[in-house]
Amino acid sequence: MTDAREQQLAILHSMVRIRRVEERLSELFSQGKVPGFIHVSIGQEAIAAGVCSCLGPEDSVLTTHRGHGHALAKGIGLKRFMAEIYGRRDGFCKGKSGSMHIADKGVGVVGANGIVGGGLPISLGTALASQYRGEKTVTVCFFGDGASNQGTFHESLNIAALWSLPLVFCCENNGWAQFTPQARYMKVESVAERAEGYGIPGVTVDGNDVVRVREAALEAVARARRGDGPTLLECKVRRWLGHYVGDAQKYRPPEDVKGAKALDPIRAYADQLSAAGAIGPDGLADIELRVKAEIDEAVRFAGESPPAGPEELFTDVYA
Amino acid sequence: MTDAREQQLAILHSMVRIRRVEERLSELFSQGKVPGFIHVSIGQEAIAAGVCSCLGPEDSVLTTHRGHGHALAKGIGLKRFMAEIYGRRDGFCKGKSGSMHIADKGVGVVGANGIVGGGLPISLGTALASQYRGEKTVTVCFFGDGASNQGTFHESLNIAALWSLPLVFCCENNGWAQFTPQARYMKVESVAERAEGYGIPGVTVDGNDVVRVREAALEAVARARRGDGPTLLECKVRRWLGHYVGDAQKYRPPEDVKGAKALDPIRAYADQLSAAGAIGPDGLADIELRVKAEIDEAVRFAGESPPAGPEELFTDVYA
Amino acid sequence: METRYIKAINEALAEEMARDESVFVVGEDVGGAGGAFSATRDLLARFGARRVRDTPISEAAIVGIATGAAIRGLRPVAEIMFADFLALSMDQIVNQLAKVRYMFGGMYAMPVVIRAPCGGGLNAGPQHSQCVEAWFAGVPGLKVVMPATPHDVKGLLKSAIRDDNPVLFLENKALYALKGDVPEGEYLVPIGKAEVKRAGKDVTVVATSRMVHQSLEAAQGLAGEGIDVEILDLRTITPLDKESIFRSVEKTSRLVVAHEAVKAFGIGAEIVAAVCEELPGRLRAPPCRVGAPFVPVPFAQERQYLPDAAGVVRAVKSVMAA
Amino acid sequence: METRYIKAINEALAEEMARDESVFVVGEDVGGAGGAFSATRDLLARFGARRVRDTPISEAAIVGIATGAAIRGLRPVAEIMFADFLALSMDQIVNQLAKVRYMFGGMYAMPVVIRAPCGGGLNAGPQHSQCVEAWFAGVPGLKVVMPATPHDVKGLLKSAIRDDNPVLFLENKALYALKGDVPEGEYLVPIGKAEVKRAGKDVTVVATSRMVHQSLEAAQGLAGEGIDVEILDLRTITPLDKESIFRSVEKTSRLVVAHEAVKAFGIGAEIVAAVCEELPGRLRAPPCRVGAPFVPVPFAQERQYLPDAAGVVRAVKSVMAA
Ligand SMILES: Cc1ncc(C[n+]2csc(CCOP(=O)(O)OP(=O)(O)O)c2C)c(N)n1
Ligand SMILES: Cc1ncc(C[n+]2csc(CCOP(=O)(O)OP(=O)(O)O)c2C)c(N)n1
Ligand SMILES: [Mg+2]
Ligand SMILES: [Mg+2]
Repeated sequence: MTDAREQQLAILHSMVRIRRVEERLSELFSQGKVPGFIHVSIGQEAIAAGVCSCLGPEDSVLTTHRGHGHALAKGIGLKRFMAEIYGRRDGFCKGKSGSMHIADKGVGVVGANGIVGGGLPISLGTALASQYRGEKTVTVCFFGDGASNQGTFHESLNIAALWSLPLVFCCENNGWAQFTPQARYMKVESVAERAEGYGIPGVTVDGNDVVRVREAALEAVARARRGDGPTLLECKVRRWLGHYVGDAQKYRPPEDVKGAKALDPIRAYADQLSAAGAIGPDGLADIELRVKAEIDEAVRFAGESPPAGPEELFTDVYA
Repeated sequence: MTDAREQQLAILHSMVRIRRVEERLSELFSQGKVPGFIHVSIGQEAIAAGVCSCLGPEDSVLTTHRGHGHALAKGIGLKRFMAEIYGRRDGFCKGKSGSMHIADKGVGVVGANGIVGGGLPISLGTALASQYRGEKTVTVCFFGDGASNQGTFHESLNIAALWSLPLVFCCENNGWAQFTPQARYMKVESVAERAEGYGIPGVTVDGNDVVRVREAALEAVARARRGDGPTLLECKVRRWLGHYVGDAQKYRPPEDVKGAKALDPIRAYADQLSAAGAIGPDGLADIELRVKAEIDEAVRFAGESPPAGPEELFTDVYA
Repeated sequence: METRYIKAINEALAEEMARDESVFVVGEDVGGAGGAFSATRDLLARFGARRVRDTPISEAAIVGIATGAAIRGLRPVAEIMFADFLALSMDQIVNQLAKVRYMFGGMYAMPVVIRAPCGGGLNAGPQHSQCVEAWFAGVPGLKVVMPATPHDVKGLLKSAIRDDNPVLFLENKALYALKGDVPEGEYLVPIGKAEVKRAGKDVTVVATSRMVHQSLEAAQGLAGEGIDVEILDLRTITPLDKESIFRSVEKTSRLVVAHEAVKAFGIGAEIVAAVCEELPGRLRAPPCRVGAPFVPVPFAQERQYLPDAAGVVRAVKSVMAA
Repeated sequence: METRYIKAINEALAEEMARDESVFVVGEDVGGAGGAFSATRDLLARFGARRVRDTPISEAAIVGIATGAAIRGLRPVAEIMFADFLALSMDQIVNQLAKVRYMFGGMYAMPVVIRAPCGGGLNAGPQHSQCVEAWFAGVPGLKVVMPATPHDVKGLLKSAIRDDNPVLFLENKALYALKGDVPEGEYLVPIGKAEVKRAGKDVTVVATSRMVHQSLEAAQGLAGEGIDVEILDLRTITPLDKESIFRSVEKTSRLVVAHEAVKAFGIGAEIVAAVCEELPGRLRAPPCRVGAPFVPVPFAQERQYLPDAAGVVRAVKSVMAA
C-alpha cells in the first residue's frame, strides 16, 4: 500500500474515529455517565483530521471547549481520554479536567480551554519556545468564529506576526457562537479577512473538504517551520448539532440544521476515495469495525477506572 | 469676514492655543507646580483642532493620557482646565483627575483615560446612547497607535461596525508607544489597514495637514450622523517630544526628533492662510497675543484656586 | 406565589424595562436565546432588539458599553455569562466603571448593573464555577450584591437597576432552579441590608448566597441537638451591613461565617476581622469561617470541594464547644 | 553594599539570566529603554533581543506568552508596567496561569514570574497607584510576594524565578529609589517566610512592602514613649507565613496589621481573622488594621490618602490603650 494511500486511509480513519467517539460520548452523557457538559464537533471532523495530519507529536496543539476532535486527531490515547471525560483516576489529568480541559503533553495536546479565546495568548508562548530554542516545531491554535471577536485574538495575531512565530491560527468557522448566529456578532463574513491587518496570510477553505483543509494546512505549517511566521487559516463549516449535548436549539431554524447536515465531510471523502479506488467496497466498514472495537474497549476502561481518591482534591495546586 | 475665513482662523487659533498651553504646562511642571506627570501633544495639534472643528458641544469626545489638545479643541474652559491640572478645588473634577483624567461633561469631553485602550469600549456606550435615543449626536474616540494593539481596540471596532454606531475612531499615529518605536509593536505600517477586518472604512491622512484632517473628519462625522456607522480615521504624525514631560529620550535617535520637528502643522497652516490672504502679516501675532493673555489669566486662576478640602477625599465615591 | 430564582430575575428585568425606557440589557446570547440560563427569556420579543442586545464574545466591551451608556444617562444591565469571565472585564470594571464617578469629581452618575452567575454545582470545572466576590469587595465605587432567594433576587435586582452606582450582581447558578415565594405586586429589597433568616440565641451564622440555604439546613439539624442558630443572610457584600452583623453577635456572642468562595482571603475574613476589632471581648468563643479549600474548583470532585451544611454544622459545634 | 531597590531587581534578573539560559524577560518597553522604571536596564545589550523582549501594549498577551513558554519549559519573567494594568491580564492570570497545573492534573510546571509595581507616591492617580494584592491572594495556584527592601527584593526575585509555580511579584514604586544593603555574592530569600525586622515585646505589627518602613519609623517614635514594637515584614502574602505571625503574637499578645492597600477586604483581614480563630484568647487587646480608606487613589490628595507612620502610631497606641 502506497504512502499516499496509507495517508488517505489514516485521515478517513481519523475522521470516523472522531465522529463515533463523539456520538458515543453523547449517548453516555445522555445516560448521565459523563459529568459536566460536553461540546461535540460532529460534522467538523475534516478540520481536526486534515490539520493534525500535517503535524508530528513534537508539535503543539491548543484547543477549545469543542476540542475532542483535535485531541484525537493529534493522537491522544482513547482509553485515558475517555477516562478523563468520565472524571476518573486514569484520565490524562487524573479526572481534574474533563472534556473542557482535556490535555496530553505526551502527544502535544497542550490543552483545551473553557475560556473562549483563552488559548490564543498561550499559543504565542508555546510557539515562542520553539523559536527560542531553534526547534523546527510548530504550534496550531484552534478556535471558533465567536472567539475571533475576543480581544485576545487581536493581541495574539499582532504579536505572532510581529515576531514571525511558528504558529498556525486555525479558525473553525461554524457560523454559530453558542445560541447566536454569526451575523449577530460580526459584520464581515470571513475571519480570514482580518489577517491583512496584521500583515500575515489569511486563507479560507471549505472545512468539509478534508483534502483542501490538508493542503492549506500543509502550506501554513511549512511556512511556520521555515520561520516565515504565522498564518490565519479559516475553515468554513456549519454546526450540525446543538452548542452542547442536550441543547434543543429552539433558537435555530430547522432548515439551518438540515442544510448543515447535508454536508458530510466523512461521506464525501469516503466516496472520493472509493471513486479513486483507494478504498474498496468494505473499506469504510473495516474502519468502522476497528473504531467501534477501540471505543468499546475505551469505554470499558473508563467505566472500570476508579474515581480519584479524596486526597487528589488537594494535589497539583502547587509544584 | 466670511464664515469660511472665520473657521480657518478659529482652527489656527485652536492649534496655537493647544501649543502654548502645553508649552506653559511643561514649564510649570518643570517648576514643580503641577503634580503627577503630564503628556503633551505638541506637534500633533492639527488632529485635535481639525477633528474637533467638525463637532458640536452635544457630541462626545473620549481621549487619552495625551488629551489636553482634544479637550481644549472641544471647548473645555481653560481656567478650570488649568485648575484641574494643578489639582485644585476649582478644577472640572475638583482636583481629583489631573491631566490624565481631565473631563468636562458640559462641552462633551467625556474624559481622558490613564489606561491605554481603556476608552475604546466606553465610546461604544456613549455612541450607543445617541443611537438609542435617536439623536444625531456622534462620539469621537481618540487613541494612539500603541493602543491599537490592545484587545479593546478589536472588540470595540467589531461591535461599532456590527451595530453601525455613530462613532469615529481617531488614531493619532505618532510612531511611538512610550519608549518603543512602532516597528517593535506592529508589523503593519498603518492602523487603518485594520478597518477592513471589521467591514468599515479606514482612512489615513497626514496629521500635520489640518485641512486634510478636517476634510476626512467631516466625512467620517457626516457618515456617523447619517447612521452609516463608524470610521477608523488614522492621522499620521511624528512625536516631537518625550513620552512625558521630563523624558530625556535616551532611547531615541536624535535625527528622529529633528525629523519630527521639521514638520510643524501650525507654521504650515499659517503660511497657507497668509499665502491665501486669509490672514495678514500680524494675523498669527494677534492670535498669539490673545492666547497668551488667556493662558496668563488661567494660570493665575489655577494658582489662586485653593486645594480641595480634606473632606473632598471622601466624596464622590458613591452617588 | 412560588417562583423560581431565575424567573424572579426575569420578572425584575421585565418590570424595570417596562417602567423605565432607559433600562436595557446587553450581553452574550441574551436576545434570541433568552440568555444562557434564560434570565432574559422573552425580553427580546417584548422589548425589541434595541433594548435587548446580543453582543459578540467580548466581555471587556460589554462592560465598556454599559459604562459609556450610563455616562450618557442610560441604565444598562449587562450580563456576563459566567462570573469567572468577569476576569476579562476586570479593567473595565475596577479601573473604569468603579472609578468614573470619583475620578471625574462626581461629574457622572453610574447606574450600571452587571449580572453574573457564580458558584459550582454543574461540574463545570475550574473556569466556570468560581465565586469571585473577593476580587471586587475591596474596590471602592462598586456595590456587590449576592441574593440567596427568589424574593431577594427580584427585589434586589430592581433596587440595583434603580441605583445610581455600579452594582455587581452575583447570582448563584445552583439557585436558579430554586423555588420560593415571590409577592405579586411591586416591591424592592434595599441594597446594603442583611436579613435575619432564622432567629436564634446561641450562635450567629453570617451566610451568603447558596450557603444561606446550607446554613438553614444545618440549623434545623442543630436545633434537634438543642443548639439555637441565628442565620443572617448578608445579601449585600459592599456596602457591608456591619450594624446587623454586630446586632446579632451582641446577642449570640458566637460567630460563624459561611461562603462558597475559597475561605482564605475571602470576604469572611473581613467580617471576622470587623467583629474582633469593633466588638472587643464580645465573642465567647473564637470565630470560625466555612469556605472552600485553597484549590481551584475541581471537575469531578466538585461535591467534595463545595462547602455544605455538614461544614456549617462542624463549625457551629466547634464554636459551641469552645 | 548600598544598592537601590530598583537596581537590586536589575541585578537579580541579570544574575538569573546569566545562570539559566531558559530565563527571559518580556513586557512593554523592557528592551531598548530598559523598562519604565529601569528594572531591565542594560539587559538587552547584555542578553540580546531573543531574551529581552519588547511587546506591544497587550497585557493579556504578555501573560499568555509567559504561560505558554512555561508550558514548554522556559522560565519567563513578565513585566506589567503598573500593577493596575494586571486587571487587563486578569483572565490570563487567574483563569489560565494559576489553574494550568491543577486543571491538567499536574502535567505542567509553571515557572512564571509576573513583576508589577504597585502603590502610590507619584500623584499618578487612581489608575496608576493601586495596591492589588487582594485581587490575587485568594487565587489558589498563585504565589504573591511583596518585598520591602533591596536585600529582599533581590533574594526573593531570584527565588521566584527558580520557583516552579507562578509568582506574582509586587514591587512598590515608592521603594524603587530606596537604598539598602545588598550582599556581594549570590543569595536567595525564601518565598513564604516572614521576617522580624525589629524585635519588640509589647505589640506585633505585621506589615507589608512600603508599610514596613512606615512601621519602623513609627516604632522608633513609640520606643521613645516606652512602647516596644515588634515588626514582622510579611514579605510573602501567599503562602501566608502564619507560623511567624503566631509566634510573634504569642509573644506580644497585641496585633496591628499595616498595608497600603484599601483596608476593607484587604489581606490584613485574613491575618486578623487567622489570629482570632487560631490563637483563641491570646490577644490582650482587639486587633487593629492600618490601610487606605475606602476610596479610589486620589490624584492631588494622595498624601492625605496614603497610610503612613502616624497611622501606625495611632493604631499601636489604640491597642496598647485597650
Ligand atoms: C470568555 C468566555 N465567554 C463566553 C463563554 C461561553 N461560551 C462557551 S462556547 C461559546 C461560543 C463559542 O463560539 P465559537 O468560538 O464560534 O466556538 P464554537 O462553540 O462555535 O465551536 C460561548 C459564548 C466562555 N466559555 N468563555
Ligand atoms: C493598559 C496600559 N498599558 C500601559 C500603559 C503605559 N503607557 C502609557 S502611555 C503608553 C504608550 C501609548 O502609546 P500610544 O497609544 O501610541 O499613545 P501615545 O503616547 O503615542 O500618544 C504606555 C505604554 C498604560 N497607561 N496603560
Ligand atoms: Mg462557532
Ligand atoms: Mg503613539
